[in-house]
Amino acid sequence: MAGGADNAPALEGRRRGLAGLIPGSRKRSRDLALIWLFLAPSLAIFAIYRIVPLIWNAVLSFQFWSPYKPAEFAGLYHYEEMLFYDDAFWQTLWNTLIFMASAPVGIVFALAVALLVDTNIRGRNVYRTIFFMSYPVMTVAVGIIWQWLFNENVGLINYVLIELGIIDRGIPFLESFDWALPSVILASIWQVIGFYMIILLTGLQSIPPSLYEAAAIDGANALQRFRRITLPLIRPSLFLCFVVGIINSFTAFDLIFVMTGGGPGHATDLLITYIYSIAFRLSKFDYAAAITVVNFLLFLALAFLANRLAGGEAGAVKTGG
Amino acid sequence: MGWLKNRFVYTFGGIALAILAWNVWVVLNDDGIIRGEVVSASGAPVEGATVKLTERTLLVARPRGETLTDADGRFTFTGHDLHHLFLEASKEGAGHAGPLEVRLYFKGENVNLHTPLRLDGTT
Amino acid sequence: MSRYPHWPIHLALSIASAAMLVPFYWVLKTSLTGENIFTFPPSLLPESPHIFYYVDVWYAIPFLRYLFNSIIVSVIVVVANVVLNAMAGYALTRDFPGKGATILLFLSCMMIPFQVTIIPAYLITSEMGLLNSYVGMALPLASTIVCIFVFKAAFEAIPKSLIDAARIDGVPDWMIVFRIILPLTKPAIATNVILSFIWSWNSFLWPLVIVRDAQMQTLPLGLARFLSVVEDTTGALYAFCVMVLVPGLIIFLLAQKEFITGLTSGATKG
Amino acid sequence: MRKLAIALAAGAATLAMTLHPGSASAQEKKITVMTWNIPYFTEGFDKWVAAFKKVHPDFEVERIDMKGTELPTFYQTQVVAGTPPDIVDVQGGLWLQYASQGGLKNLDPYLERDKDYTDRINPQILDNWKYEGHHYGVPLYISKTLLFLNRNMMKEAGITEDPTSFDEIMADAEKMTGGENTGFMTLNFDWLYWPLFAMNGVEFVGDDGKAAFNTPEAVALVKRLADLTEKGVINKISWTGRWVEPNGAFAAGNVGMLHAHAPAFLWFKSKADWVNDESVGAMNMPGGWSTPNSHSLVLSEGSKWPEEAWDFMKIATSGDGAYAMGTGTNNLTGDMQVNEKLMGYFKENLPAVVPILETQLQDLDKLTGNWPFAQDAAIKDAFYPELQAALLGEKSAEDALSEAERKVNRILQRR
Repeated sequence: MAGGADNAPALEGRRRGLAGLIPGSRKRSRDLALIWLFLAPSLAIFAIYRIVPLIWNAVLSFQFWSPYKPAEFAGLYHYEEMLFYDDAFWQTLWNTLIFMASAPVGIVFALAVALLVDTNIRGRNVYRTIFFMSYPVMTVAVGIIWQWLFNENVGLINYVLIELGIIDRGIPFLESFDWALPSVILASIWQVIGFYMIILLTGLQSIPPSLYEAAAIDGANALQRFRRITLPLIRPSLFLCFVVGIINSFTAFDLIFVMTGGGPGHATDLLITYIYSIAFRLSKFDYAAAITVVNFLLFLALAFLANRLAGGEAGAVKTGG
Repeated sequence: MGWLKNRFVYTFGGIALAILAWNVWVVLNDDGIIRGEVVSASGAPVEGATVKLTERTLLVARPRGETLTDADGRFTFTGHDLHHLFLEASKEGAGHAGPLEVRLYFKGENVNLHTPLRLDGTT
Repeated sequence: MSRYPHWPIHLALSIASAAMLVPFYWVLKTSLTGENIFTFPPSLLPESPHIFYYVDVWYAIPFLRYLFNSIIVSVIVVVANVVLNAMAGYALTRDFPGKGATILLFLSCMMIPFQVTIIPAYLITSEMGLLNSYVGMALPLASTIVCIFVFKAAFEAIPKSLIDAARIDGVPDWMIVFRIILPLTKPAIATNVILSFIWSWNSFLWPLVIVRDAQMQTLPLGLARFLSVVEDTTGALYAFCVMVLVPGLIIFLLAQKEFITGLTSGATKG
Repeated sequence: MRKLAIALAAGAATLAMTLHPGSASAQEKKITVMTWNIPYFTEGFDKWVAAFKKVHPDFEVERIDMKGTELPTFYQTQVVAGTPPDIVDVQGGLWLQYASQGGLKNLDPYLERDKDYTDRINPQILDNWKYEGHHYGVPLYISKTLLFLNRNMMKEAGITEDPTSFDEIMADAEKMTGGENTGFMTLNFDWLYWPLFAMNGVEFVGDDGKAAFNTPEAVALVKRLADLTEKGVINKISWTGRWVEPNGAFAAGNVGMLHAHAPAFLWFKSKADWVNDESVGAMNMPGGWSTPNSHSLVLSEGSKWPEEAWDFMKIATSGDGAYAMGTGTNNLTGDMQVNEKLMGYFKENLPAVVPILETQLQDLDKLTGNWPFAQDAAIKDAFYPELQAALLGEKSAEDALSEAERKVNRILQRR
């Protein structure tokens, strides 16, 4: 997916993109050294803060260990516990899937907004700003704000619903088994929707207008143009949105931590909050590690599934051009 | 100097100016003086009433001072360092007034209370 | 698309915007009036607003200290992100053995939630002697994968002919970087600045575990700390929320022009 | 663009300069004390430090205060890194996990050695922190549950006698229910609701160490509670709220009885003008059952200065130090002599809390919900959601209790 016009002079030959533009690239080996040098700091950071911890978790998941005791081999004990005895694990897994499945709702809404602000109406930048404004809000604060909006007695949402005559008395949204998860999801969508919108807008703007013009000449109506041109061409952006949606199920940690603490019961526990409470509240780091490994594999599988649906564009996750 | 003319400079410069102005105002008005008056149920100034000053923060409430009114029924506290306080007045035989909540914009703000503490006449 | 009347679009967008803004309004209103948790219905307009909750908060916690700490950490993160992501993003535009594996590695890393890495990450940070320091707080966020791809896309979009032409004209390489490449990737830089700023400004759990000294706390920690003290005093709590949000929003609103163009116009139109 | 270049260069320079090595070596003479959400308790803490420095002038004392939700995370990370805070203030069953895994120092040798300290501490209270025959904590401040009565509502409903049994509580609650009013409410975090079960003869575990709560009596009780909740006699918040919500609802004045721990009183008193010692009655639950919710100080196994830390613990939990704790947080302590002095202080300064605090020293043999399970939190997590579902009518009592029994037994035998 390397872009740019490929009319390079012969001396830089096979290389693409910006290759060969930086001094000292005459020799292939020096070139490679430079590439790895450039990658090194980022790779080091990911190694320290992502890969090593993941390996640590993977090793731990086959052991009995706590901060106070030396490790002992446990075989598949924790995996057995998780898969066959831990109902809470299955519930939190289910909740996580629901949470991720709600991402498309947000994405569809964001796409609608993006299509609207992609027109040449006045004040489109103001709308864009408003829609993005909730994303920079600190998640802890989002939790606090929405906790009160959802409050049974003085919450704005209940007030509006009562005034509209939809309900007679306040619903304790965050304390109810049925409503707690949808409520948390709503708050989460509110926060992340601006981010989706911006990503999609990027994709929309990279579509050459000439394509639409050609389609219009061919007599395609708006819906046909959307299905034949817009959707296929914003697939990379949609893929990125899905990835953000998946990741959102662990960045929502702060939100759930503040709003419900996972309750009532495990109604709003996601895998990530469950792992956290097993590790730090129950001091079962070994068991938490096993769930972490499963969690990672699951998410990875979902990401690659999303990638396949997006047409294998993962390497070219792009937000510009 | 053209590079100075952008919205970043304007915004942060504006904020800095506002902070400066506010601090000058604070320095000029933070002697911690509270002036007020105690009157009887009928509205006459009361001499020798005890006025109690209580500090209030988000965490604590504790007594911070006491004074007596003068012949005109006026009282003055000086040198307080509070921003949220309560005043209560009482005099044997003339009753009780307050507590009156006083909130200030900064610690030790000088304040003249316009409404007097009116004793309720109970004994 | 100008064939359509604009007012339905405005109507739809206005309603949606209003819905998005309600929480902001609510937090601001409550910070000015307080909220009696026993009264129903809640008043929609602020009744006798005052700013004393802000005064209470100001004196209850060392706000400036927290703000200062947050700013330092964010500045480190933002600078590191722009530099390191640009480097990595550039490297990924090149062909080299192991490129596919590297990209795969980056994408997999995105799937590891930070919360589960706390203990090993803490041990490593401790080994590096960076506990309780600004750099220690900033390091995990010093390079972010999404932003690497933003740079990669931006670099790929620079027409190579432009640079070759400059080189043929005898323009020195450093000038090519500063005169051609940087201006063309300005939107990508703005994107990096804003996103990394948001992420570090809001980071909560990591500072929580590695900061021990009360003097090193950042704003989100202060907010959580404050939440526990005044769990029931909504006015003051919301006032603090506003105080925490405002610096971030100011930065965002000031930088959003470049950011929105950065993400939307794409590097091709630079 | 030169501007940008300069900015980048300056940024890189700052980055390089801030890359300095971290804090000094851990072997300095310092003990760290971590308190549980009492940031306002500063004067008293300074007194502790002053008293400690008289004994150990060359030591520094570091204080960390953490909220309950964050304290375990922070503590465990520090334990893994080998730098645990020496002394930790813990609530509920948290200490059990640490103690059962060998993370806390057994205090028996210290308690046996320092008899003059140990004799001051009420043994029944001290035994709250006993696990497998050893003591792991000393009481910092004590509290347990009691029944608050809204006398105004009782009067309106024509109730003149305080209830003396579970049935009477529920009957009175029913009388007070109507409109916005609900008759009864309880706190539910930790095991605070368990006295309701204990007074009906339900036991949590039997002598065989297995779950014993799945009995016909318990099923009938859960059904009854669920039914009363459905009818609004028991306020729903009882099973859903944390502590702000139920206490706030009681403060609103339309809940007849509240089963809560002692500190709740000052909280709702500060929220509502109608609360005083006449309008709110306080009594022990019929039968004397209550769940303690006391705080204790424990000593980390990884402490580098256990002797000095122990000295600090003694200062904080007895004599003048305990008195400072009591007056600073309006609680009683484990030191019985100090408690007498404290009661004098409260009679003088805060007479409204005296009747409440008096209950705190009664019926100390009827404590329940303080079982020394190594996996206390896991058991709570397994049990409460099931019970909650049954109480809110999401599940039948039979199903919920047998499900809970299965889960609890699984945890009890799991390693």
